[in-house]
Amino acid sequence: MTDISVETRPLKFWQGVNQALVEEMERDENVVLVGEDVARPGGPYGVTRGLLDKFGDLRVRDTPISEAVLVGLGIGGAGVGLRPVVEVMFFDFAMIAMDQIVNQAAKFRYFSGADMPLVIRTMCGAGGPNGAQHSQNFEAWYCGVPGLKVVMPSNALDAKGLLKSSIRDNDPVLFIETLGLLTQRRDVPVGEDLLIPLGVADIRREGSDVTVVAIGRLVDRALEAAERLQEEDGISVEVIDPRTLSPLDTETILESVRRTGRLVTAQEATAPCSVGSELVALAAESCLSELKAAPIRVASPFVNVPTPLPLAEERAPGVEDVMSAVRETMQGS
Amino acid sequence: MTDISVETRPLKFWQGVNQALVEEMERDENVVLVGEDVARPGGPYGVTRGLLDKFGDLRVRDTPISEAVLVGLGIGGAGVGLRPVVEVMFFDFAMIAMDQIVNQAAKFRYFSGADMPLVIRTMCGAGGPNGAQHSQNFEAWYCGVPGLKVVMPSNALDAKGLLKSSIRDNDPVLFIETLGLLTQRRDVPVGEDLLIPLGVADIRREGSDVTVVAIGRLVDRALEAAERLQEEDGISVEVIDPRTLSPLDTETILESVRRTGRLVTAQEATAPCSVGSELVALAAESCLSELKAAPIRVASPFVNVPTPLPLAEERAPGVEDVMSAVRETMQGS
Amino acid sequence: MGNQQPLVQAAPEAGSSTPLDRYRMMRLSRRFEETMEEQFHEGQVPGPLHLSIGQEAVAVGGCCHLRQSDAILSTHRGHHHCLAKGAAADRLMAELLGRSAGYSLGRGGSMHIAIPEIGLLGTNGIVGAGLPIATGAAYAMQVQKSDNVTVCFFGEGATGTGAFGEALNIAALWRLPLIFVCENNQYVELTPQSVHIAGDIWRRGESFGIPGSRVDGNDVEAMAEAMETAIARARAGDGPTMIEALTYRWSGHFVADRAAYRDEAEVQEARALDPLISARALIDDDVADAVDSEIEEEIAVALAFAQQSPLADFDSLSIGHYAAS
Amino acid sequence: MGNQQPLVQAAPEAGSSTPLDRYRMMRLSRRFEETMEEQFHEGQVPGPLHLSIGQEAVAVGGCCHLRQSDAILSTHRGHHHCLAKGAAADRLMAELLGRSAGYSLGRGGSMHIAIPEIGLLGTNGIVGAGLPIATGAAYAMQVQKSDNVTVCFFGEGATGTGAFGEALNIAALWRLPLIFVCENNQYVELTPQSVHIAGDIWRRGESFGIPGSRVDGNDVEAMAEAMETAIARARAGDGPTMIEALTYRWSGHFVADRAAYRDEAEVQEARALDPLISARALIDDDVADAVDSEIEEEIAVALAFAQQSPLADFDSLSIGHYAAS
Ligand SMILES: Cc1ncc(C[n+]2csc(CCOP(=O)(O)OP(=O)(O)O)c2C)c(N)n1
Ligand SMILES: Cc1ncc(C[n+]2csc(CCOP(=O)(O)OP(=O)(O)O)c2C)c(N)n1
Ligand SMILES: [Mg+2]
Ligand SMILES: [Mg+2]
Repeated sequence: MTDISVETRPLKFWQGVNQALVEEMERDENVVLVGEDVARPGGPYGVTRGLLDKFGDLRVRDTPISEAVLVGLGIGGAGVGLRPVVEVMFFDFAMIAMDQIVNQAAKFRYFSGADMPLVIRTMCGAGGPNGAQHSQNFEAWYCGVPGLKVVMPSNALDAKGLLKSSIRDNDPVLFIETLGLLTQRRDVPVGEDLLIPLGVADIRREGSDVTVVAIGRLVDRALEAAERLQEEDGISVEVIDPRTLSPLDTETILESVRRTGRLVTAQEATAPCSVGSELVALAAESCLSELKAAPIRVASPFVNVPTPLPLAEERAPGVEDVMSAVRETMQGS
Repeated sequence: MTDISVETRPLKFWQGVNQALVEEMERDENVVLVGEDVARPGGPYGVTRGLLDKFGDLRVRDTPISEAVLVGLGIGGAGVGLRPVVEVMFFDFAMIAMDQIVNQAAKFRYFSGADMPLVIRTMCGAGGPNGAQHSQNFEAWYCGVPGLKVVMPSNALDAKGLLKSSIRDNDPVLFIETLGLLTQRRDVPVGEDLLIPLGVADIRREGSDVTVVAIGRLVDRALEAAERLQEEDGISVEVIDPRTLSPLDTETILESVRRTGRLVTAQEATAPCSVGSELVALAAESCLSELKAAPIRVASPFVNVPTPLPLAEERAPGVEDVMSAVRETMQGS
Repeated sequence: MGNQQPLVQAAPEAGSSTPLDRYRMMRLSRRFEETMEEQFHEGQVPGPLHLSIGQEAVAVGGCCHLRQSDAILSTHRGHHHCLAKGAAADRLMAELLGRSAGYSLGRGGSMHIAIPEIGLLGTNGIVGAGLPIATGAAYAMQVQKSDNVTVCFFGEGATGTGAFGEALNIAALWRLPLIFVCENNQYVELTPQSVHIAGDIWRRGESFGIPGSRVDGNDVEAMAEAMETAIARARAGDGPTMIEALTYRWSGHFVADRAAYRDEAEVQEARALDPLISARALIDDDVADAVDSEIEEEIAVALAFAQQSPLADFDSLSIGHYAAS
Repeated sequence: MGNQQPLVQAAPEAGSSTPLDRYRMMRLSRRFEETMEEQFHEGQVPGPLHLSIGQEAVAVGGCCHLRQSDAILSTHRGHHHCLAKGAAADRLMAELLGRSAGYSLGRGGSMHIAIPEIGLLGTNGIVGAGLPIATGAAYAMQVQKSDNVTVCFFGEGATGTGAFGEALNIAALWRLPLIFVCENNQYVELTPQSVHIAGDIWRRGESFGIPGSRVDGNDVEAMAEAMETAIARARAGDGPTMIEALTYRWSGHFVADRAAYRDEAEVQEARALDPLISARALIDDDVADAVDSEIEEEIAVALAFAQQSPLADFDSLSIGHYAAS
């Protein structure tokens, strides 16, 4: 739970990202931003607007459609002293650069002992009518890669604070933004160097009956579900956002599961071999005897993302899905 | 458990693959094989030796080092009537073709309603002194992809029977061979059109105390562990090899877990978001109340694969690791 | 799905195309897209819509000498390719409107059309992804010892992808019956091509031994002629050809993009070179007028067909991931 | 790890290299690899060993005019590049022998050497993977407004990868200080280059506006001269150059490959063009003899150093995945 006693201002998620970039680029001239449409157009969704004017076209640079070289720009750049931020437009496209991410960036320190201060920003999820090749959630893939950090903010505050920390981090960070959250709002402290540490989960809501571990777009939905379950059923739900998916803050998560004895995970990705699988597996391995009910994974069904937005939204898990999973765990024993 | 009452002959894993290719290419002239070093050299590890001579250089073709186009050869080929088998030399290199596998091959039927009879063969694991970029186990990534089938044989018999079925299958199949198993031997029926159905797990050994679900290289190790546990501790271990990782035969696996009440998973991949995670999550979700002990994932530690073979072998889980996990579940409650 | 019978067969007979056929197809494509644009603004298109208005000559000239058994690969901006290769306007419309009579049951939308039975191996949401697949189709034709050919359409932006170079090399090395058609419409999403491309695209094949040329992509006859040569070369087993077709993207990157990043004068200049004008000039006015009204009728029928089809529903999402077993 | 002080600094001062320096480095590389080959056959090399014997002139000519602050990217076959850029022979040997004094604590072996403090951004197990990284290093040098340059070494096989075309385009577009050195040793793993490459590699940059040339890669002076021009061009901000260096892979793909797929006559012919012979011809015999014995001494010291270092152990596997926090 983030305790905010200073002056705050509501901020949108995309603004959080934008401010983080501006602040870090002002602070350190080695920070650069490269990507398709990031400079002149200010980002396909306007996330990077204004940066070109502030920092010039060497430090903010539009690239051709060359995803492998794009990530390579970051690796080679970091190798000779920059702290590059690379934008891969959609998470789906990161596949094209996957060797660079997994086999090159993530292993550089292991081979050389040297820093690899690289941030790869990308956009995931079925938040637009973009269809089966532009809406996927592949965060789990990267959680199995030693040497890589995986960060997935669920709100404006974390987007800003985690991105700033990621840029200052000396390891390669895959920073996953969520299309469906770009206009999400949250209060952010004003005039503060907002740094949220990587690897630390956030207990967004305290509760005693069930632990819901939600990521990305499902965090706000889980919070809403928690409110409604409190009101409607008197169920006290704890909502945890890991924020960093690798390395995972298992301590905070498992402590909560032990306390409540019940676990629901919530994500936009499909279930097989996902972050939800990992969370449930960790709980089953570590605190089986404390579990009062079978854990439940709330996830998208194992089908492609359809193009029509209403269908895509229907496919993604919602507040109701989280609520019924929680209710089910309250019944189970 | 495969019941073999016909005449059998011991076969090596690589020979199983080779025979499957020969038999299917003889049976159907639409079956072709493309890949780096598959034709003249007969495969980097000799797996495809003899095929060029039998089938000529159009149907058995060496390609340049162009992994994306390599998989594209299979997709486009299947699109106009072939049944291509594409060899991606090492599983690690499949990353370079990942868009073609995940976004193209796997989604073709969803978009078009048409068949996509494509097999992508590749070689995984730390079975040679090849180091951090040639030894990885990424099977879990592909299990989250609707439209794709993922097959991972653990022995010569399955290699042959599953590959033949994969070639005749009308969906894209990622067929994962294991470097450390190339000379594994198992008896194979002679003179029979050996077809092992996809999607069906194999109970390799029956037992009543603990279910061990092992994949790839860990299956033989689990079998050995089971024998020794029976002898040394009197523990009765059931060993299941899913063989197909997607779609997974959850029925067979969960039935066994319900019966024994104990689950150990065993794989060469690292643990986070892996097939082991999925299996434990499924068990926890579906039969928590029947679990007598916390499940345990046996997996490689979360570190890169080192180049020196002795270290790589030390990193991969062995018979002893499976044995101690089983013993631990027998103690747990 | 794609294996149902097309309901309105709009494509001319392959191989025997005349200027009239070409004008007809260009007009169909134009009116198809204008209609879709209207539908979009009425909120009836539940997906992204990348219009090829102004680029019709490339697709029509690119496909008019193809057989049904020849293959093409298209892009995210591919309605004109689909129609020119023989996709049914009504089912295509249904797909764009998210209706269950669409080629992907209304779930795929405009970037995910694949109709293998007419040789359309896919529009694509991934820039450059058609290039490897085209290589595979051409390889298969070689294995099959047919004289079919494959045409790969791609934007100038796609020449920045790795797949492009890989495909050029293999196509040349194996003398594949593959024609690379770069549809250079001057823009790559939200930036001009100068942000993306060094040097000359039409010369990209040279060092591989692939002949290349630059064609006026607004002149359907020029395009058809260049294709005729390339197709003949490919059918004869003489290997690939590279054609860069210069044209212009009249609309924004997608319908909702107002393209404020470019000069209105530039757009006006390009519009004056409307490929339909020169195509129409080759046929009698009253014949053309008749074609125009036929097309209006076809479009109206197609739209009515699409609108009558039910919207794709949630249950349909689980269809077609795996072969029925 | 890589940030420790090198123990034997074998590289000549950058920028002031003479024929003697070049011969010295080639001889070091040759003897280094011969020694590693022996060690391999004695079972002391716990990883794959891809020898560059016969190709020394490419690396030495390629690096002799570089500064420490210039960057290079190497390949799976990269001992000669590492040494020529200033890697310490003893730590490199230790790495190949799997010893903890190695650059990656003996865990990485010969395909995974990266020593950023001397500008070596990596040998690589993935063919073509150095090309994107080289592009990044060259971009960074441009951002930093230094006049440093990046040299990317790659085999002719790597020209089949997508990364190659992507890198050419960006390098030309951005006028990056990047020199592409294709080390064409005629073989790509187990097949001749004719299985892999269409047309002319040295011309691959032409259509992007990148000047290219083909150089005798067995002639270190020719190589050094071509590089001097390319480096000057890059330092002046005039952009990339492509150099195809023709040479020959004396050994099999890796030490255990007997290369039965090629003619012994061909190998003998190539060996007659031993690059060390022409390099040695430029200096006095007795000077060369003295160098040779110095190198023997250096190699002996390096080997002793490596052998004294303990084998990498299991505990070391967990080191260096993340920054110490
Ligand atoms: C691999 C990949 N990278 C980026 C994108 C985002 N994107 C979609 S269309 C487009 C521009 C394509 O330009 P061009 O190839 O010229 O085709 P045009 O849109 O002009 O028809 C981009 C960058 C994508 N779809 N795929
Ligand atoms: C992406 C990728 N594909 C395939 C391989 C397997 N492989 C290793 S070396 C090699 C041949 C490389 O040939 P070339 O580039 O000419 O370099 P050389 O070995 O001749 O030095 C291949 C195919 C690989 N390491 N990476
Ligand atoms: Mg364009
Ligand atoms: Mg070579």
